[in-house]
Amino acid sequence: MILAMHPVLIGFGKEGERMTHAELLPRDEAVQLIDATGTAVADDDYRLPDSTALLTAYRGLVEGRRINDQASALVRQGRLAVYPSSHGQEACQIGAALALRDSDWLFPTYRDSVAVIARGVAPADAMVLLKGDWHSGYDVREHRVAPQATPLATQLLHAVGFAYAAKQRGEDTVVLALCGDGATSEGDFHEAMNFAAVFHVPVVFFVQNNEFAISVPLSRQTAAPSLAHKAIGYGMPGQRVDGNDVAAVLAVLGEAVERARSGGGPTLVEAHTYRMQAHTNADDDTRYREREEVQAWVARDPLTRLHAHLTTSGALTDELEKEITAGAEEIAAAMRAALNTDADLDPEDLFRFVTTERSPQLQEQWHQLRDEIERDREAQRSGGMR
Amino acid sequence: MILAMHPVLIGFGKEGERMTHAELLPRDEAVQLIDATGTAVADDDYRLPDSTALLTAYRGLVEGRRINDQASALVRQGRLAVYPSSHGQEACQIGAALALRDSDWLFPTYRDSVAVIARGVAPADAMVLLKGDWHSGYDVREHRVAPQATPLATQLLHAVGFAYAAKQRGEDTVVLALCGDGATSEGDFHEAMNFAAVFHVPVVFFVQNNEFAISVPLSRQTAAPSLAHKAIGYGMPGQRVDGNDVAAVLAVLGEAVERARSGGGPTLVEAHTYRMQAHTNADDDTRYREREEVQAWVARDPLTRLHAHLTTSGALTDELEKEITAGAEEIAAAMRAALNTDADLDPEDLFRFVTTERSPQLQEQWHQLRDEIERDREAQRSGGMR
Amino acid sequence: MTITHDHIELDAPETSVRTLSMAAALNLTLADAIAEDPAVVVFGEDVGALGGVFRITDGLTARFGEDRCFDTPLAESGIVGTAVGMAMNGLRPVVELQFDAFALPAFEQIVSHVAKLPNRTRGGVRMPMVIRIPFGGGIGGVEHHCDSSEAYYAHTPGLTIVSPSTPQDAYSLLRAAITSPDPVVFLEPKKLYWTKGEVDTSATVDIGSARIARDGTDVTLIAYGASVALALEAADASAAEGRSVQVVDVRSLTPFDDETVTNAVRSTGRAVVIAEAPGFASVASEIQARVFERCFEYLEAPVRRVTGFDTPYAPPKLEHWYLPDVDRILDAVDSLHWEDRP
Amino acid sequence: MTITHDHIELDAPETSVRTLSMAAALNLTLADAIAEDPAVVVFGEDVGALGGVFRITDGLTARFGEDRCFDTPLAESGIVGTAVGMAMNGLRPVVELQFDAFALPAFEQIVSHVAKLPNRTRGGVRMPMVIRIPFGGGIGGVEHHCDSSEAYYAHTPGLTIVSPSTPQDAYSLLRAAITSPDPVVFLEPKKLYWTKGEVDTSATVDIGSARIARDGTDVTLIAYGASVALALEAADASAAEGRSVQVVDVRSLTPFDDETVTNAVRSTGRAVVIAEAPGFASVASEIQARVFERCFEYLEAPVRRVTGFDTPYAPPKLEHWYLPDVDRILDAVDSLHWEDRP
Ligand SMILES: Cc1ncc(C[n+]2csc(CCOP(=O)(O)OP(=O)(O)O)c2C)c(N)n1
Ligand SMILES: Cc1ncc(C[n+]2csc(CCOP(=O)(O)OP(=O)(O)O)c2C)c(N)n1
Ligand SMILES: [Mg+2]
Ligand SMILES: [Mg+2]
Repeated sequence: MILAMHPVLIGFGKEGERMTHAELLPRDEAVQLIDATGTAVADDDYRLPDSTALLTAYRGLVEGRRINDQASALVRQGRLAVYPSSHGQEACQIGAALALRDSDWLFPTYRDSVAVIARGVAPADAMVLLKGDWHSGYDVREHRVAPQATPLATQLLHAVGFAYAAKQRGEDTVVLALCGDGATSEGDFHEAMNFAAVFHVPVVFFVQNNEFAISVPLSRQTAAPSLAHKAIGYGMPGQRVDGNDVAAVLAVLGEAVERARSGGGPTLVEAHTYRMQAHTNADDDTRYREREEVQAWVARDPLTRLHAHLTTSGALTDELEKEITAGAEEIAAAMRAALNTDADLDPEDLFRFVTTERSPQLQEQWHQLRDEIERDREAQRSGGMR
Repeated sequence: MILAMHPVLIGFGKEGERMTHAELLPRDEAVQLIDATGTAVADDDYRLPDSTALLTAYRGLVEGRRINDQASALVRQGRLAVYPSSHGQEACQIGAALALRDSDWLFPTYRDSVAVIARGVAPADAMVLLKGDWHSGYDVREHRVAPQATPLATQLLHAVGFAYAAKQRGEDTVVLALCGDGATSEGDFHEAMNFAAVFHVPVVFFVQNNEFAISVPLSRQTAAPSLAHKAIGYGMPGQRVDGNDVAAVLAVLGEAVERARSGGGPTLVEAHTYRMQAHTNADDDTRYREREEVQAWVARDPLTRLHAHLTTSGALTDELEKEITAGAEEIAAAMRAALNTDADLDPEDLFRFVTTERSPQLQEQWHQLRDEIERDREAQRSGGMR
Repeated sequence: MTITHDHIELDAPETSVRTLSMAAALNLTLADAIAEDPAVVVFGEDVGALGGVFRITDGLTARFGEDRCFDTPLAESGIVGTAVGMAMNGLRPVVELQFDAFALPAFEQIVSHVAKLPNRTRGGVRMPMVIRIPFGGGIGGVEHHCDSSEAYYAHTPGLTIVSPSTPQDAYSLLRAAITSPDPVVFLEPKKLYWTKGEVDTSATVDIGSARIARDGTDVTLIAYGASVALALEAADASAAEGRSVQVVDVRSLTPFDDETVTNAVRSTGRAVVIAEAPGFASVASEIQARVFERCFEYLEAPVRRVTGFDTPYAPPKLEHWYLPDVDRILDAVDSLHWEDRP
Repeated sequence: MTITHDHIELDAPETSVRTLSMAAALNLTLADAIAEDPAVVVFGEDVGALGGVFRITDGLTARFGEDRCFDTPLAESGIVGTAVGMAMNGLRPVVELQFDAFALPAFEQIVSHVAKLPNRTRGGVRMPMVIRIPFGGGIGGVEHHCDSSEAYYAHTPGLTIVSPSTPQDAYSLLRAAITSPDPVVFLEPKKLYWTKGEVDTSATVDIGSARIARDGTDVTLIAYGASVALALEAADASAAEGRSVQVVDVRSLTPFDDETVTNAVRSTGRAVVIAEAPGFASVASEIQARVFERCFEYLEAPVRRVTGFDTPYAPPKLEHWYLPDVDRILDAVDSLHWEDRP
């Protein structure tokens, strides 16, 4: 999963060193390495990832899109309770996963299932929350992926504390923390950025600015020139990237991750992208945005542009394309199979994990429930009422 | 109390207009109009207030210093429970009060008693909290001064909401919200700055950076180039000012207040100053800072420098100086007299203001207490025990 | 962003009684309050164009403009904190916090200011403010979307806490909450949003008054919010078994209507308190303790409670085990020493 | 900022029993825990050079270095939120929040994560973390410095809440809290910080166990934290009046030791619960309700409670009216139907 990348490292950010304004402020325009037509864009600071890396990313995008669309279908079929799709944001999702080493950690939100799966979590495990079987369904330590966070921005602080502990032990772990544009308005965003900068911990904050927080547009979240302009207020570098250009995401995140790894402290990266679907299936986005606005973003789709780029360069052959599509179909089929089976849920689980030892109060409550269940069963067996 | 000021207004900040980086970022050095020796410093953007204004400010500084020192003495005499002194920060206190019109509002903290008194609140009323008689002791509407806030940064949001309501009614009220350097780390600081900028309300945030939050030095609060650099992350202008130079404070706050009044939205102003005494009398600052550091700031005292400036310019005569000192002594004497009297406190007050109508629960509890009190009195009268 | 004091074109006068869902009743209340009092402002996350995730503010921005109903940045402490400032300056903010768990970032503002500013200023500053929170479970929501946090608020002096269980009370209680000079936490039982009932917009209800939702002589069920519907179901089921079950809808958690509740329990001698929240140090335990103290001589049996477990709220597929249900209530009723009965 | 795993030079081995104030006992516990377990980190506001506003962390940074005890930026959600991440990654954070009211900004992190992460992850992520809060009043503190907010935490499933009333328990309970794999809210009764007592550092105490602080046969006083001292005073005064008063120190609010409390009350047949916090929906009302339910057949009189009023905490000059005191406890005891006694 690790890309051979050659991020352009700038020699700043060592602990105690002051960076200049130019180093802390983001560019006026987001970094873009492949434009919407698939053409490479020259850049002074960031290098285009090589074609092997781009092909890996392309596979990720195709799988990610398939996962998104499969999950949305499963919601319609009643197999998932809810799905916040990252359709349109796959370049951010895959870029985030690929920017990290296996030993690094990801702190995702509810919208980041694709990134979670790209880190190696089985799709069905990633969907446990959304299916309603439990609050989280994967082994966070096996995959080094924190549980997907629902309360906005709270996970950013966890990421900072996690990185602090890693740094204290002298490990070279980097922590990538995800959040949305809306979440940047929360107090916890501020506190996390500040703690990260003051303690100079190896964290990269990656904001997927998809223009909306449910129905609320970015203009109601901030009056700043960009979200990345917040970085200087904490003394960390901020950067903006075209979030639908996976090459640029990889390059910018890659640089930030390497800086963090080499002791250069935290970075704030803002990706400009767009939420192509409603917030979740429960949402109705026709209430708050024009179809034309959504349509306009189709032309900037992260898959199309990379497809064009790789086809033109000859790196992506028909054969490879077919193989990738088939792989994605396999993932989707496995998801369907897994989610069409009802898990065998144990009510005692409600009491099992609250604390390490079960308190007498909880044991008493469980016994009460167990008795109820047994009486129910009895009643059902004997055909009685209650 | 209103100074005739001629702030240098820059033509930006209208609602919906984007400001440039140069406009949003603070200067690299704090604005200073009178240096530590009392010499005027030329400035391209900010004009030195005229001598009438400076004399008014000087009177304020002398009174403020006297109030601070009198209050500290009253703590030692056991007449006040606690006093967080603004000794050394009087230029900020007086600058804040004088930058406002009578109809404007001030949202102060526990450390801002001098600013509160400079707004017209009677010293004894301002001390009710610190004396322990009640949680706040003045009529907030009469003086347009919110209760002094203890939970850090929370009052900044109140200021924003207050300004929002004023703006909505088409009033030209400006709200000046005070906080310390430590408070900028709180989530509420962030949310207040952001709401203010998004709703473009007439608020000026005035951070007195006195280098410490109790024992914690600024370097542990932030890694930013300055606290004023946070402003750009919200899309509002930030400025830095020498907080021991009341002329500069008046000029910079004056500009920000006028911008707010004329529809130009919020500003963040950071004053560089120093807390000359311990956090409160209950604190022991020898545990966390060197005496030399404190001593070094004596040379930058806000009173000495303005005194030197006004004496040199001839504006401050011996006679006037005497009159000002006598006035300050009068205030101190009145404070002593007021605080040496014990207020007649009514235990029923505990129940009077919780809600507009007293609930049956509270009435029952009050009757219980009333009965206790009556039995106590009875017992005392009859010399019995309980 | 200036309030238009001109007359707002209201829809043609409507009859004052109609059948509405609780959600529609709440929407109507907000519209009526905005139309009537220029000081009322409704704001929060997604309450504008979207009309709120539960559509309670549907159409308000379109009808009354951005000045009267608007979206804020995504920050709950910011929402409540600015509401405090607005309330200090003549407005009557009615804010929506999207779910119980997402009200928590505002907890400091609520406890340290909303609840205490009037007391701090000896009544000089009042806090006429309503904090609306869709609360409770039973809708298959994922973690953080189904909590019942009334105990946090009810334990905080200075706050008024109400929760309706019928469309009528939704209308009348919310009107009363908006008119109140004190800060009110208004808990909307999500599970009942779509239940319908008659709403008389001219009917008023006093905050602080409980309601006898059903008469009965053998045992008193005490509930609020979504649990009232459950208690009524249990009462029906119990009637089938020959027991006459009284149901009290607490309605106002603070102030609490001791008189109605005490009289009810004294009349039956037996009581069960029902609530979804975890039971420990809860409103249910408070009611249980109060009833015990006030009805000690009248009780035939210990007062029981049926509450959520002292565990985090269950995931959707397990919530039917977590939530109080009719059987659990009937079990509690069965345990009330019926054999000792004269 | 790397942990030094070298052996730390400890002071010469000290005798295991000595007389200490509660503050000194807490300081000793922290030092012992840091010395023993390299995963323990102490942080918060002013805990470094200053040693905390109550000096509980005095000398720790000097002795163990910045890696083990350090100041953070001034942000309570930040403190608790980063502690969550540290606990996920092998550390045992012991954080100090300066006063009850200043713990409130961290409430979302505490309720939505500290309390729930282990459950969320089916035990995959544990939260070995202690949140220390100096709590309660009686020290003449101004507003926001004297609250008792245990109910907020006790109502939250997943948290363990303990509060010592003696230097010995301060030491032993804090040791147990730091060793616990679960998150513990450790409430330090400010009023008792300077009371002295013997501390045996080898003595252990189980979280979840109450303590009979005084034997007695006529009535049981149930208290925790600073109220235990008050209950003991009341018991003395009552003894002078010829009543034998038992005192139970709850010590562990959750889990709650029903067995000890129930047995105690059953043995006397009368009980009064004492706590400083406002009574409504409080830990006191919980205890009252539990005792009522479990001791119904044994009770000679209704269980009473003596708590703070349902008002914001009083200003310093009025706090003597607000706080439970010996007279108020004796009044409650007097009200327990003594005339009915056989
Ligand atoms: C603290 C908190 N408040 C409110 C919510 C409800 N909520 C869930 S997602 C969402 C919008 C988030 O927007 P953004 O951060 O931009 O992320 P996106 O959904 O666009 O990926 C809201 C308001 C929440 N989960 N947590
Ligand atoms: C939310 C909150 N947390 C902690 C405290 C305790 N406290 C009171 S003052 C203070 C330091 C504040 O420093 P700063 O903001 O720099 O203001 P200064 O006292 O220097 O004027 C602290 C930690 C508080 N009052 N509120
Ligand atoms: Mg978004
Ligand atoms: Mg300071």
